[in-house]
Amino acid sequence: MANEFLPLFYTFHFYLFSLIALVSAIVFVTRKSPVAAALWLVVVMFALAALYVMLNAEFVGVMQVLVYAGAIMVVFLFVVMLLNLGHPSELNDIRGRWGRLAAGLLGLALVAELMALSRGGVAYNFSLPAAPKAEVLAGPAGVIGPIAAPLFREYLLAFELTSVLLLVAIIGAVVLAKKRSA
Amino acid sequence: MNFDLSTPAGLMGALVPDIVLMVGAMVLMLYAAWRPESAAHQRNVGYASLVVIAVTVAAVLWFASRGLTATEGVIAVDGFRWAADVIFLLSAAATIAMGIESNPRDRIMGGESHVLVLFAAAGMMIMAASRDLMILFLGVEMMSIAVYVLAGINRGSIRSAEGALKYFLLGAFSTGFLLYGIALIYGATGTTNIAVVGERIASFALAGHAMLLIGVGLLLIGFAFKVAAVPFHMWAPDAYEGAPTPITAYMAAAVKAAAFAMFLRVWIEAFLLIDGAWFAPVWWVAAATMIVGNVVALAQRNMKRMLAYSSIVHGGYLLVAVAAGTPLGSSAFLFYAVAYTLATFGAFAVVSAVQKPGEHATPIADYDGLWSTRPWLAVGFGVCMLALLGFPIFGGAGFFAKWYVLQAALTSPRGLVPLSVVLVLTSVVSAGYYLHIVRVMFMRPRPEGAAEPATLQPLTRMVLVGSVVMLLVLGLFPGALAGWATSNAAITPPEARNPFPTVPFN
Amino acid sequence: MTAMLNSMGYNGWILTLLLALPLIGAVMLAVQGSTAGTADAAAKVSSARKTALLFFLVEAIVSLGLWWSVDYSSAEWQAAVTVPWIPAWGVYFRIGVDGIAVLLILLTTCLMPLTVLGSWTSIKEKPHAFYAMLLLLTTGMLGVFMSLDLVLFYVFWELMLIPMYLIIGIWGGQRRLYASLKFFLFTMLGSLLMLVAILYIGFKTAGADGVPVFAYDTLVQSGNYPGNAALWLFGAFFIAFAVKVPMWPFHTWLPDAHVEAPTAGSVVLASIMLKMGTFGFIRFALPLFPYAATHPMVKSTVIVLAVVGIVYGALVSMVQPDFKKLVAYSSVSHLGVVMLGLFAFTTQSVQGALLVNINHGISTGALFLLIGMIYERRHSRQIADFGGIAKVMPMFAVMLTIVALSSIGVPGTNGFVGEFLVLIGSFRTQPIAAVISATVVIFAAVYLLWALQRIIYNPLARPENAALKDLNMREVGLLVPLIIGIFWIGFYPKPLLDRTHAAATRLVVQMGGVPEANTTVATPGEGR
Amino acid sequence: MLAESLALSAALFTIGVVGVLTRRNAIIVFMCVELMLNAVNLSFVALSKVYGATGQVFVIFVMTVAAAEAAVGLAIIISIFRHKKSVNLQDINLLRG
Amino acid sequence: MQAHPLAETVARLVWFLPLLPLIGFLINGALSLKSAYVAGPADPDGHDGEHANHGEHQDVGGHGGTGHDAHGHDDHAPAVRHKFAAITSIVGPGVMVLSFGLALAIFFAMRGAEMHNPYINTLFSWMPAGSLQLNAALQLDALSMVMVLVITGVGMLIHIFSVGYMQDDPGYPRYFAYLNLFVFFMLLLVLGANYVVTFVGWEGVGLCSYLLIGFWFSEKANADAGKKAFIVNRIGDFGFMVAMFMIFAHVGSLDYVTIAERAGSFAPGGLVVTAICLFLFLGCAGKSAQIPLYTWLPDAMAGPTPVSALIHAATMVTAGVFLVARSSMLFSIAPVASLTVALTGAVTAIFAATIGLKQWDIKKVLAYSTVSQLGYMFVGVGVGAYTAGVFHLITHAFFKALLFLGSGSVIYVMHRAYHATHNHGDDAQDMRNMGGMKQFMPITWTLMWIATLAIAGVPPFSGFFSKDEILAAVFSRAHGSPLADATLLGMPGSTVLYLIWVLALAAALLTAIYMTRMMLYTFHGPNRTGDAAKPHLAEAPWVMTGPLVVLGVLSLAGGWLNLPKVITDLIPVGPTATLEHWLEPVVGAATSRVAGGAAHLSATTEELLIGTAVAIAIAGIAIAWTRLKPAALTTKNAAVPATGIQRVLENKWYVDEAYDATVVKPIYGASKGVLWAGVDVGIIDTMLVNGTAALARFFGWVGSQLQTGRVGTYAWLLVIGAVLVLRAFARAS
Repeated sequence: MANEFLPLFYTFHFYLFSLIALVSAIVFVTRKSPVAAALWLVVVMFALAALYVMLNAEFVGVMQVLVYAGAIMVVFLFVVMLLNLGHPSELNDIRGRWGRLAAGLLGLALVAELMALSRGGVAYNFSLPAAPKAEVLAGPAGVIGPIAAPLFREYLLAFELTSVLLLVAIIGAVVLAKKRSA
Repeated sequence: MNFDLSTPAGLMGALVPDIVLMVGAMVLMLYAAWRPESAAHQRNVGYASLVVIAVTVAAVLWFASRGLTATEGVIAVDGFRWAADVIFLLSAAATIAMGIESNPRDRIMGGESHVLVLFAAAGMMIMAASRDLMILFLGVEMMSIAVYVLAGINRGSIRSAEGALKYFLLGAFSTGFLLYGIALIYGATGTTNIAVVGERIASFALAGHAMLLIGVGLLLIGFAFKVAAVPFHMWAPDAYEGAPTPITAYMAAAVKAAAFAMFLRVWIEAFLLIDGAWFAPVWWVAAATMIVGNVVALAQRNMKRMLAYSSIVHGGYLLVAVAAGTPLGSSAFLFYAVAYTLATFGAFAVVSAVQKPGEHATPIADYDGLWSTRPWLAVGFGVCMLALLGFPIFGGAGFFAKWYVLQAALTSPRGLVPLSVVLVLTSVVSAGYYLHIVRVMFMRPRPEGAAEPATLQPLTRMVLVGSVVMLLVLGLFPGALAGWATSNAAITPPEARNPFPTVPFN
Repeated sequence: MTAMLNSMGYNGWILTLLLALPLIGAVMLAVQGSTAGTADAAAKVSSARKTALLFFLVEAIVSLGLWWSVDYSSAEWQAAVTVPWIPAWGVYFRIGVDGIAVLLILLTTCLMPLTVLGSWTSIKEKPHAFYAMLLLLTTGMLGVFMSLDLVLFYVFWELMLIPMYLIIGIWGGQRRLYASLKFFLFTMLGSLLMLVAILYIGFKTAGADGVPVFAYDTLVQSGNYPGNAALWLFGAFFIAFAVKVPMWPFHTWLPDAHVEAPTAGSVVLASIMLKMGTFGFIRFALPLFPYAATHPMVKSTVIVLAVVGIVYGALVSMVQPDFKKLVAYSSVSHLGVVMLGLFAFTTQSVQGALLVNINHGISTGALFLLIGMIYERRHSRQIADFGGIAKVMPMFAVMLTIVALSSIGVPGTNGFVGEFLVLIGSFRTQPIAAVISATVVIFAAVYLLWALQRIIYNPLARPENAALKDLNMREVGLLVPLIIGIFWIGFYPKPLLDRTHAAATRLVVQMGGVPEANTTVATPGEGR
Repeated sequence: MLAESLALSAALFTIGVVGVLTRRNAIIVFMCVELMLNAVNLSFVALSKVYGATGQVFVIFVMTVAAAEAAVGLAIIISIFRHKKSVNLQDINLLRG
Repeated sequence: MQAHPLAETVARLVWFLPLLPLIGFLINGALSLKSAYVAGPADPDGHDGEHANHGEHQDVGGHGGTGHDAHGHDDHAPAVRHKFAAITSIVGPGVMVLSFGLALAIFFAMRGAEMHNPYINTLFSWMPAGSLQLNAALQLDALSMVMVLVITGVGMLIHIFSVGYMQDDPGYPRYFAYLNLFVFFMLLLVLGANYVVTFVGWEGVGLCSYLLIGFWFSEKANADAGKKAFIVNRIGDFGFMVAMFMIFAHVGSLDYVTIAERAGSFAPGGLVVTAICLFLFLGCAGKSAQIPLYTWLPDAMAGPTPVSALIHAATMVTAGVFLVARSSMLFSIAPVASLTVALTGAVTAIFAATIGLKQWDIKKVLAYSTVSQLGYMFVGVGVGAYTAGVFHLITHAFFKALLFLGSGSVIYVMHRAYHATHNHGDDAQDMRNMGGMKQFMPITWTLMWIATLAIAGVPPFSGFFSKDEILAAVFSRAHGSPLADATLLGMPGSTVLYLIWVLALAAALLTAIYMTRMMLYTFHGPNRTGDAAKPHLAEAPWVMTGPLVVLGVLSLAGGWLNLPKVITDLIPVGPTATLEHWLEPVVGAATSRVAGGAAHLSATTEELLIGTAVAIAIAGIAIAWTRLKPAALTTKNAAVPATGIQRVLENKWYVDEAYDATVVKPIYGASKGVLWAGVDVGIIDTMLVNGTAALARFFGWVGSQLQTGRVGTYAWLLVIGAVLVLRAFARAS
């Protein structure tokens, strides 16, 4: 999907999903119930997935729905259920008014500083002699191809490291969560 | 030999020590899971882990001795990396050695703890090696996740679980900052390769670029969290206190060293030219770390917490070396890391010995009059304390470590005399708690009916004796270590390449 | 004598030997201590003190050769040794002596056996460790006097700290924990600032290869630091040394440390360690930063602090109920005299200051030994607990009187010679300060004679004092060398003055003063 | 749309931070951290329009890391829940000082 | 340099003069270390019993027969006489005899030699430091020779007297050790060839004085008195030292000979030389007990009486006079300083004399008399009559030594009597307890009267000549001399000189009165010792009386040393102005410089002056003789407290109390309250040192309180830190 031929439609939807993401995020942090919060977070993720697609990152968008919303958040919900934390009455876990106000102000300061990043913008077109060759830049055609190229060439090491990382996480989770044998 | 990192073979070649360690760790993981938990099995896995480390160390040393180089790429092949690797691996070995003996006491019967130490070490090695922010991030995560688990590995202890939770939550939180920083740096420079970032900052005059600077700021926050710099340090005392003692030592020494290794590499290779932006924040963070860490340490009544604050403080001292931002700073770091690691493991070996079985708390009062019952234990601990204090001769290499940092600070073109003064003045404050330990051990009587500390077990004793002897020898003859640190400090600062025509984007 | 020593190559090995001997002794004691696990306490004490005494005696005897072997008029460092230590950092093991150092070294080596004798029966706990600490301390102190490399100097300087900290903290009195920590922190505060300054000048002087220079001679010759930097650097050295001296108002660690330390600790502290401060000024702070040292602001500040210290120390000393504290404050006063002499920058005052250094070492050391002797008998240092004990301890009374008179500065004793030279020399450049300081002759008499009266004179009112035993042979024997020193320097200080003349003149010249040959110079009479 | 994406990313990141500051439930705090990571991912994706697909690769890595963290993090939360029967962070303050 | 004429004579052994007493000191000192106190396990003095209590039954001056336990009744105590007493009795006085003999030999050698320059005997280089080249050197000239003769001569007599007086004291060798040491230092003082050697002696005699005053140290008052003497002397020594500093700074040397050569470079009457002289005089005032530093001398009577005679009458206290004479080359060009010296001397003379009027302790009377007479000597040297001052010094040494030794005899006898009758309540030194001693001690009585007439200035006794010469000098300088032209305290010099003259005359009158009073109360009238003790009163042994006789002869005939021309013109009894001629090479130039253009007094004037002085002396004696009624006296214990001016005088004008309130207490209080408790403990230690430590600990506590253990807090701090860090970066962009 590109914005060349349907600019208004594109822009409208971009802002729409942005708004959904933003509002859902706010609702997410203000929900008392963990289950509700988790579900609102899923909404944020869906909206982001839509934005990814609109930003020409279709594969990532799909992964977002499959892995993030589909797997990771399910695990969250699962744990919430497992620990039986669902009852809102015992989970009034949001800070008081002053705490929220202060947090909001701190958040405003933070976002103001982060917004400074827009001042410079992305102004340069970097190209270097050692930059990837033409066919690499062009890459295989299709949706996955452009991702696969860097993933298995430049970031092969990173890719392999993620596998080790997951392994570590698995051992860790198992070690921590299993019942004591002794 | 020159590795061509653009080929998988070259990359693998350059990563042989890391691969050795990771593969070894994986094999051991299977071995650990092979049999039911038991003290004996735990011990066997531990010994096997030591063997893996030994092999890895051999590989590292072999690589280090070959004067290898590599093309530009995602990892560095240089002396700094090998030097840092040696520190991590020796720390891991000491941790495992102490763990083999203290785990049964803490009722940690699984061999997985040793495996996780190995994985964490692998993550550290990646951190020290990476020249790409993404690789760096994955290295950090590999180390962090392993250490999160290690912090909470004593499942029977609520303190351990609590420490792990705090460490994890805040760690994940800070990871967000770190990652955002990487994203913005990528956004500003179009690359995640550290060297290329540095070059592009030089070539394209990005010193005032807002996105870059915000990115660097976020990255600094992430790093500061990992090195437990004030005010991002709050996790450290709790996590250190909760973790099993050998793991605490590991966190205090190796995790910190790894964080600084990446900190220095990134800072020198990528951001040296924007020192105008980061100098003031780093200066203040360093000063705050030294002051707050030292002052709060004065109030501690628990040995592990005291050492946690002490570790925060030493992070502050090393931040001075970072602020110096010179190759001398990185060699000072290497020297310091060695001395600090030795002192830390020496100290925690004693803590581990004095710690009462079944009890998690380590009140300083347990050390009252230690000299009268265990003179050599007290002397060893005293040496470690003085080393941490940075005292010559009696504190061994600790003095020259501080000396080296001061040297880096005073020769820095950035004018760090005031920070050096802060360093020495806060060192005086640190005497308040290090010497307190000395006086508790030597000058107070042993309380009536105080339990005799258990005899040091052989591996722990080896760690203690080894650390102390090394400290003292290096304190008398620091030349070799200094030479090693100097020759391995060659993190190359960036230089501008021919700027390419800039084309306005979009 | 000189020829004989030269034929032995004495100057080549003596300094190294002096540094090594106590270390060997300390190691031997450590070994002895850890192997003597089952021996009974008395046997341990006996073996430890004998070993320590042996080492200290050998050290003292060996060191005596320096008296003859050294060419005191030479501008070169004597008995110098240079060995690379950490050449990459420009750090060398450089040692050597001049007249000033030799006297202080001899004071140290000769006093140490006496401190062992002084602790002969009073140290019962962990004797091996105690004497090992004393030996380590000796190496540190001697090293400070010999170092010609600033880093080496710093290392030795700090080396002294820990043994003394432990000596006070382990074998000290009631408030030993407080006192020892205070001692440590005061000293460390000063010395760490000095460390920064040492590094700074080392790097400022670095050659083209970037290797810093810490060689004393090079630093002194190239000592051109921009005005403000020189002042700051001098300030860093000043604090380090002023704490050690101790100058007012950096002195409050001293009374506590002195009072709480065991006898040997007090003696070493007063007699030798305080000299480190003044020695530091003479050897390092002044020659390295002549601009700063002669800067009117600095000079007047130091002189004012010295004078305040002199009078203040004496007055506060007067009202002390604790004899050790009294002596401690009197040290503040005496060392103020030394500082006045140094900063007056005349030949007489500097030579006098050097002599006061030695004298204070002898007199105050003897005073602390004497206090230790009665403390051992009576377990009190409160002046009010005594009175009239000259009746039962006549020998003690005689010794105390002689030593007190020396401390007061009665002519014929060493105290007079030093003080007189300082004051007469200082008067030439700092007349007002010298006149105010001269009141010390009054106040010293007040506080010491009053104490003397309340301890050895007056009615023997307390029955527990009536049973006190007089000094035994060991105690008398260990005091006799000090008494001899008191009178020898009092009546014939020329050998000492001759030995310090060249060094003192060098210092005066460095400070922009007029060199004075050892002859009477006809100075023009006073104007209208 | 780059600037808008980056701004949205910053806003979401900040909301995540504010969430961490205001919530006391360990799991929700952790979810807020996930939101922060998602915000960063949006930046990467947006930047990938400028610099090519590499940014998208990063997102995949981040997702992996998030998954790994989730596994370990939830295990830790379960572990503390076993001891305290609560995941309220206000109650978890045995270690302090 | 041409050899000095004395170099080949016995004078080259001059260093034996001090060495002999030093040897005596060493021997006696060694003997004394073998303590007599070892006799018992516990202190023999601290418990009940006769001997033990001898301290308490006497007041401040109490001692007298401390040693006189040899009467066989102290059976409970071991023999107290020191076991080496015999050796001491030989060595102690023996070295003095030898020394005196040597002094005589040197004296005769000097008389035979043609001497223009002092003979300098350099022993060794003492303090060589740059341009300061101090030698341990002795200087033999007319002045030091005179002093040596007085010291060794009178000293020898007093040593001999002491053998009787102190023999049975347990500290007998210690006593002689101190005494010998004193003589050593005193000889050093007068023989020193530079100020510093003199200063050694100067301080040394002070030290011995301290030791001897506190000889019976078990008595707090005695120890106090010794300490007071030393400290007050030190105040003077401070002045002496400052004077030396100034001399060195301006002259470049401290040798007398060199200073004399270079003194010409000072501007006459200049500020510097005046300051030098005034500081020197501060030293003299301390040593010679002048206002304002005289207070130690009366207290010094706590020492044994021979000590009072030797140190606090004949020798040490005159060192100040000697020093002024020695420094005449400086004083003579500092008229203001000279006038100050003279005026201080005159005021002291009259002031002390007033106090002497009302003292009951026989030694106190003599002590104030000494202060007064020292004032006289300072009047002499102050007005530039150096010979007169030294002359009075010599005669005073004779008659005051005699007075002290005589009173010592009386006290000895009194004490012996009280001791024999186990009377511990009465004071053996109080004149109210004496009376009528003439009948028991006729020899002493006679000799004491000779001395009294001498001190009162009755011709032909020695004091008459010396005192008269001083008065004449004051009078003659009042016109035309540089002194008369100078201004002191806004008064012209001549006025000051006349004032001095009047004061001196008044002092002479008072002297005559109080001395007669003392004689009357002690020797005349009825005896008040008590019936029990009376039978025990008898003349002291010959070893004590013998020296008295010798001194009596000297007091009687001492005036012949320096007969004034006006007398010899009148009655040719002997050589004129012997002493003046003798001292001419030393002080002649200075004397004539001070005299300046002052006209010599005419014979008539001089005769008139002499007549006045004699009349006043006789008037004084007559007043006392007629007004005082010894028969009406009650014993000390029965005396009613005095009132009014009498009480003020009895309490010595409350000067001690005033000093205590204005100097001693404030300094002590300020040192303790302000400096120690306030500055040291309060500000430096508590506030700065411990305060900093406490502050650090406090912040540490605050920090550890922030470490709440709650993740929320940590996250908050983290974010705050993040916002701050990002702010720095955002600003940099």
